[in-house]
Amino acid sequence: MKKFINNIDNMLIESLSGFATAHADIVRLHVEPTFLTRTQKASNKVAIISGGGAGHEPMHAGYIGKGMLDAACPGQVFTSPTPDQMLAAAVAVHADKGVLFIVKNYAGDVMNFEMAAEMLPFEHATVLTSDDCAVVNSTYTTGRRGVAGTVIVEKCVGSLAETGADLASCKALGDKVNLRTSSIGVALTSCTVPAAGRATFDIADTELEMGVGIHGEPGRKRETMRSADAIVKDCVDAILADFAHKGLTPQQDALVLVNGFGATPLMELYLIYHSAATLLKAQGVNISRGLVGNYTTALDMAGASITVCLLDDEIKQHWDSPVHSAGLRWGC
Amino acid sequence: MKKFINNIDNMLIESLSGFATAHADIVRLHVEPTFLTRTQKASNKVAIISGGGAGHEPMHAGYIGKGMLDAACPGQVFTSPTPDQMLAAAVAVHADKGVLFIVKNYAGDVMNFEMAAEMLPFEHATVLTSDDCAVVNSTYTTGRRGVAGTVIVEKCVGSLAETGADLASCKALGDKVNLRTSSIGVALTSCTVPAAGRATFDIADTELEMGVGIHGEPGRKRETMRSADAIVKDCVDAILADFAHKGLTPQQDALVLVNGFGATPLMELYLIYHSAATLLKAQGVNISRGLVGNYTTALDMAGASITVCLLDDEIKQHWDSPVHSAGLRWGC
Amino acid sequence: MKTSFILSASLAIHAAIVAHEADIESLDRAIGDGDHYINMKRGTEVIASLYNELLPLPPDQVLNKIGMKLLSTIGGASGPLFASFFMSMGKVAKENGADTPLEMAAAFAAGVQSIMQRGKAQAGEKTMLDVLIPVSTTFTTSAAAGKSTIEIAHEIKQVAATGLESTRNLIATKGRAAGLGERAIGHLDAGAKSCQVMITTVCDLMIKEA
Amino acid sequence: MKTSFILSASLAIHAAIVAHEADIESLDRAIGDGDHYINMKRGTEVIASLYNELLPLPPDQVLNKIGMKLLSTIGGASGPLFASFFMSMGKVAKENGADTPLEMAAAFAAGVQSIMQRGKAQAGEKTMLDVLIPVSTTFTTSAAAGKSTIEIAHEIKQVAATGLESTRNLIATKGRAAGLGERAIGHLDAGAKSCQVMITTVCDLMIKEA
Ligand SMILES: Nc1ncnc2c1ncn2[C@@H]1O[C@H](COP(=O)(O)OP(=O)(O)O)[C@@H](O)[C@H]1O
Ligand SMILES: Nc1ncnc2c1ncn2[C@@H]1O[C@H](COP(=O)(O)OP(=O)(O)O)[C@@H](O)[C@H]1O
Ligand SMILES: [Mg+2]
Ligand SMILES: [Mg+2]
Ligand SMILES: [Mg+2]
Ligand SMILES: [Mg+2]
Repeated sequence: MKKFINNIDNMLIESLSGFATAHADIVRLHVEPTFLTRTQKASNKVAIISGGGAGHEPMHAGYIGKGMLDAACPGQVFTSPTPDQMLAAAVAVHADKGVLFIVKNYAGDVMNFEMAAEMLPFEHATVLTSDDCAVVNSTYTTGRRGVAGTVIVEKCVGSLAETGADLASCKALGDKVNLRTSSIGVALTSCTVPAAGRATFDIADTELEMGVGIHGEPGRKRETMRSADAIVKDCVDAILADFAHKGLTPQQDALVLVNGFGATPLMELYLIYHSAATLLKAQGVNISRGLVGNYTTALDMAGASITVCLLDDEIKQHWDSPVHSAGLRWGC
Repeated sequence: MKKFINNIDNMLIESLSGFATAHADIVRLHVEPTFLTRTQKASNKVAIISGGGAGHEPMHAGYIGKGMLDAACPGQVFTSPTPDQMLAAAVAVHADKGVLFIVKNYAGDVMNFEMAAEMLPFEHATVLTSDDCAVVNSTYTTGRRGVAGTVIVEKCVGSLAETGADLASCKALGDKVNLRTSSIGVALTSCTVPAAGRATFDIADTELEMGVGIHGEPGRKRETMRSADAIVKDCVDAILADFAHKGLTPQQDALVLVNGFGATPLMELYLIYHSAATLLKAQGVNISRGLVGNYTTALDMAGASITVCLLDDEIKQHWDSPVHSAGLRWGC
Repeated sequence: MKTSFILSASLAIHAAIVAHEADIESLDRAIGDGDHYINMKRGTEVIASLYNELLPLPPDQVLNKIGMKLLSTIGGASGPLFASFFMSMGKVAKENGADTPLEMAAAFAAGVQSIMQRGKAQAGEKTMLDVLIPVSTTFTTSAAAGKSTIEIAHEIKQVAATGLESTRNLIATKGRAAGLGERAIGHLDAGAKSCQVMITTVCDLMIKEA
Repeated sequence: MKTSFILSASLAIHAAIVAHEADIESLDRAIGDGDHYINMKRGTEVIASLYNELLPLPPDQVLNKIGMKLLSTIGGASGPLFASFFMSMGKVAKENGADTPLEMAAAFAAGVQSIMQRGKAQAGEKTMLDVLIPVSTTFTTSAAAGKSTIEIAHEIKQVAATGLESTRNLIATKGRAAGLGERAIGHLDAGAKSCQVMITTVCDLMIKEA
């Protein structure tokens, strides 16, 4: 393992300190317990709080700021944060209209946010994101994983909250965006969890992991490496099948997000976007919004995910509205 | 080699097509010869054109847009573009106030832009960027390399050009920013040029390449891998020595850019920023601006560069001014 | 169950987890995300460090404080689960005491119950519960049968090992491995492994001290 | 020098470059950026493809068109340099012809001159010029001495090989390798290698056809 670190125990806090210094105009870092908030506390709005294990940068701290999150709670690498962080964050940013947790659907994140919610002295609700269509849903499983689509949920809910909308409306929009969003990821290499010091999985030069999770969890299937178009076609087919399964017709306006896992160059991500856009257009999907880059990473994994979000006027409005965070910025 | 590609010959154009589709509101792609321009041609300003080999994404096409470049000419991976591209780009964006080429100082880029300039039917000037302090300057060599500091030059010159400033002033600001900017890079792994199909250099798990170039050129010295703080200290010392060599005192306002080479996670880049900011502050440098991310990459190389730009009021004004490109956006 | 026993158990557990780093770590890497060992190490280390602070407290308060501390230390899926376990155990210990084998079995059962509630999980879902549930059952029935702590400890070690082994051929329906379907088969569950390690450690301590 | 000779030379050169992929590629990887072989392949391939288009044209126009095409095809440092070489050669060929060995040597010398101007470089800077300059000198003197094309071709092959070898122990002061200082020592220069390969190929063709 070769990384820019001093020692594994301080890695997270040193990185967060650098983040807070570099973006002092947007975010403030709090410690014991660890959480980040906007530099300027917002007033009279639903407080939007997210969090999750570290290693997905810029998610979530990178999405704190006007038009998006009020606070974020980073856990250890790939490990859910703890309820005390979520409580402290909620107390710090609560602004008289309740607290909305946006939580990626993993047992750990769900249970920790759940316990925080149970102790929360404010009105609260939770949006669980579960856009990963690689994991086939079933009543027997804990359900689908929340991946890069979470960025779209956080952007849209954050925008609605700025308008002073109430908790129920923010929760409803979050659930709607999540329902209309489907993602799937492909890994070409494993990531390396610093504390583990070795690759999470072994993969040959001739293989890829289809449906991989953003923690390097094995995916649907170990497959043979092939051309970008062939890989992307399988991803797009999986996403379209998922929409069909959800009873949603993809022949409408859509946002396409090609997300890098951390070690894949922009040149390849744009190539994937080209391939995906071509295939989706051929299927009658009208791509009116696009986003390409590293937005939900898995440490140093080489690979990418494709996310399609079916837009309606409300989602369009809240995606396009101004946002000023370290990871997403436009309109201001 | 494991990459998202279909075939090596189409890689660049497929990627550029994806880029142009994803950012259709900002850029337009032209072919035969290949170059990119703003979607909206600007009028009555100096036309700012840059270019260079591909593989440094988002540089340069990612910096096309209001407040920055008017056009960019991408070459093959790590290979300077050719004069016909530069001529066509100049003809497309020239807006009655002359053309300014911003060129990273490499023999190939210099000679190709030079030949284009000789054929140019308009008033023109060229800013050569040479911020890399890893290559010690000497009258015997072709001089220092242009690396990540080029982003700062393009941002500031682009901003000044929007004000209607004349060619001489734009060239003067570009030269000033370049003079006041110093960078050095470190590689933990090699990059892999797709057409070559194998790593440009071999490097052990116990080694790093200090002073590496953005094409995977060997740097100052092959050194042993060590802690982030130890690596960053050597980089900061090299930068401060360079300012001393240039007769510039670093005890003033500065912009610090921590740039990832493509495969290094944000978590590590922010950790490097934390380490660099701490060391620089201790030296009396007043860091009033910061930028952290992948802005001048070397394909899939793991590593990062640190850039310090000494600010004055003019540079501050043009760094802070609104910019709307795919790679840098604020204030609009 | 005395405070001194709980605390020496916590030290022994930390040592045992560290001693099993390789297996625990590789199991979560194989069908999880590779952090279970680090989470367990972080958690047990912090509890061990509370030794002097907890020594003066009664057992129920010690169990409760251990649960609260684990809740804010471990994170992940195992954090809230182990936290709930100890907090519920403490609650029952406070109400009914935890001195006789029967009382201890009842407190343990309450802990396991709280894990099932928090995790919305049953036996057979390839989780730590495949160790905890059978252990709890044995504990209760043998205690009811009036067996000695030593006998019970020996039985439980056996049951924990069998429970762990039972996770090998299960498809996971809870936790990260739930995404894997068939691919989870053949691997033991990491949380089940750490539970078996911890339970075995406590049993050995009981046998030694009895 | 007939058009037909230039064009069969261009085909032979393309084949020769491809045949030397491994050495050319590895040299630029060692002390450059690894793209020189790809650049040369791209350039020589395009020229080879112009065969029929150029066949009807006089030699000077063919040389000029080759130069222009290389300029818009190769890129990098070698592109403008080889382009200048052929364009200047074409210019001189047009003015003074390029039929006798002396005329050919003069055209070749003009080409090398233009590379030195464009690259602001001399001999001894660890570039292609360390092959081109001695070759040009030999070409001129031997032609002046009235030697036959065959004799000259044999001499030139030798000089090109020596020139290439001379780059091994030089510190580079031009091109990418200029950043390396001492570290460039021990490696041949990639551009010098491709020039040696191309010159050798043309010489063999001269010998064969004479
Ligand atoms: N719903 C659940 N019920 C019971 N145990 C669970 C549940 N989800 C996960 N676990 C246990 O937690 C273990 C994983 O813990 P850990 O790796 O620390 O957290 P994470 O899965 O968040 O990385 C699994 O091996 C499993 O035994
Ligand atoms: N200033 C120069 N004068 C003469 N030859 C040069 C000069 N700079 C570079 N070269 C030659 O160009 C070769 C490199 O060409 P190439 O790899 O195609 O371009 P780049 O260096 O831009 O990647 C070097 O090996 C050297 O022989
Ligand atoms: Mg985890
Ligand atoms: Mg090159
Ligand atoms: Mg885990
Ligand atoms: Mg080269």
